[in-house]
Amino acid sequence: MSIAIPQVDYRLLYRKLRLIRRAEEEIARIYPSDKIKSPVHLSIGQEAVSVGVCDPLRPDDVVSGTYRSHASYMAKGGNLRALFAELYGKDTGCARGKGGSMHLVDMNHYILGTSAVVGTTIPIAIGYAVALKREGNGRVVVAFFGDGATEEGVFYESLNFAALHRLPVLFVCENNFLAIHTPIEKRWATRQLCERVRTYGIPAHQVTDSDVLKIRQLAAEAIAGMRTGQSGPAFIECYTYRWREHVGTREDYDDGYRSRDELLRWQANDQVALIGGRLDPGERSSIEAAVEREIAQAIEFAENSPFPDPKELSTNVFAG
Amino acid sequence: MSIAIPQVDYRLLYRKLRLIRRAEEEIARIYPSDKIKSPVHLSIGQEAVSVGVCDPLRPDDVVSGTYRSHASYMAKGGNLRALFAELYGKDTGCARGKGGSMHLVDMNHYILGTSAVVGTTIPIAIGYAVALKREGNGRVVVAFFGDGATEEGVFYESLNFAALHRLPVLFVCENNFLAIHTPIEKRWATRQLCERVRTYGIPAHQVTDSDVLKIRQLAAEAIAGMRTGQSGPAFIECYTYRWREHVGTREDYDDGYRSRDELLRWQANDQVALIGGRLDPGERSSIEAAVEREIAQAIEFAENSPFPDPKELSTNVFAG
Amino acid sequence: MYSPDKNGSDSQRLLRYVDALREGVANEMERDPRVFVFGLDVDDHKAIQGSTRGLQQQFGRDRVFNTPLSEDAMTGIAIGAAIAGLRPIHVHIRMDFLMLCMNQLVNMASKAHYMYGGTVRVPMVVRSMIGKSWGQGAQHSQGLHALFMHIPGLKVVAPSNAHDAKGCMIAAIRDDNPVIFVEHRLLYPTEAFVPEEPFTVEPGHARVCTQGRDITVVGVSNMLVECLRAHELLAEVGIQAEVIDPIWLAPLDIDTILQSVRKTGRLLVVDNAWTNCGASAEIISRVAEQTWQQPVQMARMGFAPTTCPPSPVLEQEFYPNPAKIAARVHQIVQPEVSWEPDKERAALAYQLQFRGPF
Amino acid sequence: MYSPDKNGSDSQRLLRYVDALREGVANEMERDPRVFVFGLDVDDHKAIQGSTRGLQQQFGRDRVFNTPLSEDAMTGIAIGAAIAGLRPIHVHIRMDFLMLCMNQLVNMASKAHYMYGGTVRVPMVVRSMIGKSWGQGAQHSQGLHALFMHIPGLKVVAPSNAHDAKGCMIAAIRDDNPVIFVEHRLLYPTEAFVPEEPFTVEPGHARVCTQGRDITVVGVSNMLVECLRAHELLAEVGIQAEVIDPIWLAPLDIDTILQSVRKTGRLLVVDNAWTNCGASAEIISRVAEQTWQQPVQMARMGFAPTTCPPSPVLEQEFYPNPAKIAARVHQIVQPEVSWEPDKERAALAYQLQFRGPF
Ligand SMILES: Cc1ncc(C[n+]2csc(CCOP(=O)(O)OP(=O)(O)O)c2C)c(N)n1
Ligand SMILES: Cc1ncc(C[n+]2csc(CCOP(=O)(O)OP(=O)(O)O)c2C)c(N)n1
Ligand SMILES: [Mg+2]
Ligand SMILES: [Mg+2]
Repeated sequence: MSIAIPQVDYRLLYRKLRLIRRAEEEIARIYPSDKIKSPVHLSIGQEAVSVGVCDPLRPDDVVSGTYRSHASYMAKGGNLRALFAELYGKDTGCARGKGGSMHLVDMNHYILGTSAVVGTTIPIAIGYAVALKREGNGRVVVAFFGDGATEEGVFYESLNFAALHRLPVLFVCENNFLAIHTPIEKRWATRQLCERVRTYGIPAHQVTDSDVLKIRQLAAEAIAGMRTGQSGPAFIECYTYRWREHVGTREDYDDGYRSRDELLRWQANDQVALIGGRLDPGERSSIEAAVEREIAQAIEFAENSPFPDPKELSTNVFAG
Repeated sequence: MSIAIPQVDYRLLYRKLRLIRRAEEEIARIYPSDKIKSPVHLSIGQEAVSVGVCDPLRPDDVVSGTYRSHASYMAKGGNLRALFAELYGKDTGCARGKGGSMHLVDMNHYILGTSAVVGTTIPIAIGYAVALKREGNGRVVVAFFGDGATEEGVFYESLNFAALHRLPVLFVCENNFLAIHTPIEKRWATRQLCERVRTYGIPAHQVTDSDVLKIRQLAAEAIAGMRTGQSGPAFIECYTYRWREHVGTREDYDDGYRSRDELLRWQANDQVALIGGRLDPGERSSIEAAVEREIAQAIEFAENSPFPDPKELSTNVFAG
Repeated sequence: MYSPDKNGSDSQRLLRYVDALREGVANEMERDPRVFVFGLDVDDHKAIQGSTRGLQQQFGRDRVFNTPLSEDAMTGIAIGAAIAGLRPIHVHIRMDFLMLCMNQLVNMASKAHYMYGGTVRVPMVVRSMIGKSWGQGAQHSQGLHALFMHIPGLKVVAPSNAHDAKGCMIAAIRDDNPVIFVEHRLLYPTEAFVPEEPFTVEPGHARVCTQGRDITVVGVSNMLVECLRAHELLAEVGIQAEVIDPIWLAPLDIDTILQSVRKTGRLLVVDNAWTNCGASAEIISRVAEQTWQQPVQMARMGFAPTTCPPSPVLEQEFYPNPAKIAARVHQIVQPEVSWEPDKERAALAYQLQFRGPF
Repeated sequence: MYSPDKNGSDSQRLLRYVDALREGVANEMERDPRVFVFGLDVDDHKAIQGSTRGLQQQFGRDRVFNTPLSEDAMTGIAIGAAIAGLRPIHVHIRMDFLMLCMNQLVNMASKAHYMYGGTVRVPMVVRSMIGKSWGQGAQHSQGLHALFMHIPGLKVVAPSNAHDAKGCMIAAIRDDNPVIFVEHRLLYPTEAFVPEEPFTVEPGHARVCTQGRDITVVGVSNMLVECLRAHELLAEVGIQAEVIDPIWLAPLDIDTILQSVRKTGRLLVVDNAWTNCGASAEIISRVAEQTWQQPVQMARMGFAPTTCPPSPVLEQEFYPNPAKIAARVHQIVQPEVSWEPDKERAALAYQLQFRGPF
């Protein structure tokens, strides 16, 4: 079966890559002011994964992420003002100041709420897919998670169930070789993650160079199969690299657990720059200007928004 | 490296197979009297797995099992009187009447306490192996569990850790294709369990005909490697068949979830009978007589033992 | 037989608790296509002691299905399905197994509506059964409802009779929040009058089961039944116990209990669980906070503070029972007179003992 | 700075809580080769905020090691190692993550000694930190000690100062039972006088921190510090609060609290957790059961009955603090006078706010 994958629109791709990069750089800029009282986990350097995977998604497809989810939130088209307002703890935030950076959500754009407990959102994504399969409209769910999450037992329980029920789920492992500061060698008995996933009957691919176009292509193919109901879940492992510290905004290469050389190797392959380089300079700078405007407006919105009324403490404990 | 595996002693093998079979038949005989007030999960039909695996063990090796563990308890040489007394809820029971059939234990014979919560004992076995590795005396741990247990996430967490630390653990999955009454097809996305285990760097073997000699040979080889510290964990999946109902003592072929034909196929391959058939009839009947005596004495012991003093309710809540 | 509503509508008939559970679910599944049932063993021939019997035949395999042994992921799946607009009922044959899903229940289900700023709802029911007797022992006997009562965002209900089993089940399914539904195995065969049509027993309303002036006795889940039996033993010696069934443990209707305690001046809470940080502690505390100007004698009974032992001798010691409850009440109400219920009458008052195998 | 034992031995010096934890572990690791430490991030350069700093260098990789993200299995591994005779300390950087290990803790660790008839012991320590402030929010802030207090067979300790951090840690390591060790992130930098030599703060002994005749105030973990600050605000208006630190929550020393309550006639329990079925409910209940003949006014404070919100405005509402505690005490002791602590003085009494990133 040959699957028609839509042509790449480099402008769109660049716009998203650039938006994520710049928005997080702005977060890092604001952070020392203590206006953002929320532990942020930046994806600077990892943007290609979210952007590549989300590019082929329909607006009504669903994504699910982790506490490191500014990127997938923006890649899926989440409301930027509401993102910044949430970081500021404002009433206009995407979770009305009750979530914070680790609990982003935007149900209007089918961005499932994220969690600070590693691995926890994976089965929730599967549960959403149960509903989508029943609905039968070709919608799919993408579950993003880190290499660390694959060590939690719930990951395997989820793979088994998704495969057993042939659910429309694309599993995306962002393998940055680190869980906080602990290298993968101390955590994984082997590197055979894709092989393992295949034993569930789930096709699995690996992208080791973070190439956003490859990621996009693999995601698009997997998703196209699911839309028709022809294929069940699929899996992509994307090697990537976190440029900043685990939580917070510093470059922590002096902390001793990794080398700046490694960073330089990954930076030489920076997908934001590479995709930007494919555009003609005029187009590129107008995209960049638009991105700056959008971010500036979002920050302004966050700054000017009110804090929640203290009474809001007790609302939303129960629904209905 | 060629590993010297001791010669098979068919008398010993038969003695254990027969002991387990007959002890459980006796439990089934007594059960309707309501003297055994404890939910029993019989291994009748599955004896070959415990016996084959435990045969090459040293007395100071460790086994860990499930709520269906009469067989591994006896195969490892657990105290038979204490087993029956425990089923009777007596003070002389292996857990002094505080465990019951699902929580057998005999630390004198290095039989770890079993659990009624599926999968729960697997990491505990690994933890024991952490201590043995440090001790460095070549002792090993065998972890028995059912096919259902491999669906619990903790199983994968345990495999990863055991492989990462090259712990002396032999994992033994007794695959009887059933979890209570639910067939494996409703629970496993694929049958590639051994393939999956191998992705952790753990050698994995499958025995599909329940042949006790094959099981013994594979176990002996795996254990020999661990004793020398040369090899890490290993895995064996043994197909087997539960002849009686999940819990209780009935033959439940009229309940509709499985066919008696299946039973008959497995009975044609009954390892107790087959190994018994290898002995000369005189030897065989003297073993059988000895087994009957031992069981009769254990039952008499249980019958005549006192119940715990009611005050025992409050002892052993805390140690020390 | 305790039947809270025997004078209700014409459509009432005697129904067993287990069938009332099933009927409540079936009613809602008919009404609302979003409701589905899943969990280990829901579709086998034992059908969770019969409580899911026939549902798969009636509603199909998409709406009633078995699962792998993966309680943690299955709970997440229920949450995800609920967020997507379905209304899952996740069934556990033992409450003890909920310990495998605590992360999803405590860190996600209870918090999702709040921490996502009200943008999602998690309407799900977690059915779980407490086992008892016949040597089920340490891991098949725990009443762990207090762990869930501790967590804001979860509702907890523990119906004590067939009528409430149905009414609470329907209320739980219709609720837009996660509800931990606590069933007791020994209640399954008990009968009560139950309306045929769907109805709800709503959160936040306790029930005064018997009127009495001497002491307020609150019984949780199966212990309500034991308290009612104790009430009869006590009535014979002239002590009038006002027995209250809280029904919903979260939200808890403390007002009904308070009103009774203000009248009786005495309170005994009997729980089907440990007392330390238990439902009984919560009830006593709330009453103590409100009634300090009036002397109220208060006491708790529950599981012994030990692991549950299987040996019948020890098991007998482990649990409260009607004789022990009656003796305790008597001691509180008439401390000067020493009394124990007649052994034979007490034995009659006992719940029919479960006889294995199960 | 609150230092319970400033007049102790010569070897005492001011030590931070975090260093006292580390020192207690190091002392025991030196003394007893069976003790080992493992858990996520114990050997990285942040070293669990410094509390495991240097241990790997000192004791080697066999005795101090990082793990995969597999809390459930790692807890089982701790249990297995303990049964085999080792003495594991399993470290969790957040108490919230214990929800992933509930099955092992509740169904195995707490029960093993009992359900195996006393033939095994499970000497293990589970270290877990409660987070607070600076938007840590729903899943990085929970004080879940009550869930463990509910379960027989578990010990639970929540030291409020550096002295007890060390003494309780050593007692916990030497204990032959599973101990849930509750630390509060905001206590880490606080200092107290701590002996250099090993010593224990044994289970079952509460401490009266300040003498007072007007009210008994029990503060759990970090809330003890807040209560002491409230005590100072109250002293200025002539109210003498007797502040008690329970230290060990299970087993709980209710006698010390009771003795104080009998004197003061009033009790406020302030917990670093939700109140519903919480430690505060347990303390109030036990007191209520014992003091009914004497009118005792009792109240609880704790987390608001909501999920913890990150927005600073809401977070402020969520937690008890010295001003709120003082106001509440005043209201109980002198209900006729309306009083609130001076805003500036109250602000000074506040604990230094944590400033991120962390
Ligand atoms: C269940 C759980 N255990 C531990 C933690 C602490 N923790 C936070 S992030 C993290 C590392 C996760 O690594 P990975 O999944 O690879 O994601 P990354 O941060 O690299 O994106 C850990 C251990 C947690 N949040 N949840
Ligand atoms: C965690 C958990 N979930 C569910 C159950 C209920 N249960 C008891 S035995 C069993 C089946 C286990 O099957 P398997 O592991 O294959 O062992 P078998 O009984 O076939 O020996 C189930 C689901 C349980 N005891 N523990
Ligand atoms: Mg990572
Ligand atoms: Mg099986």
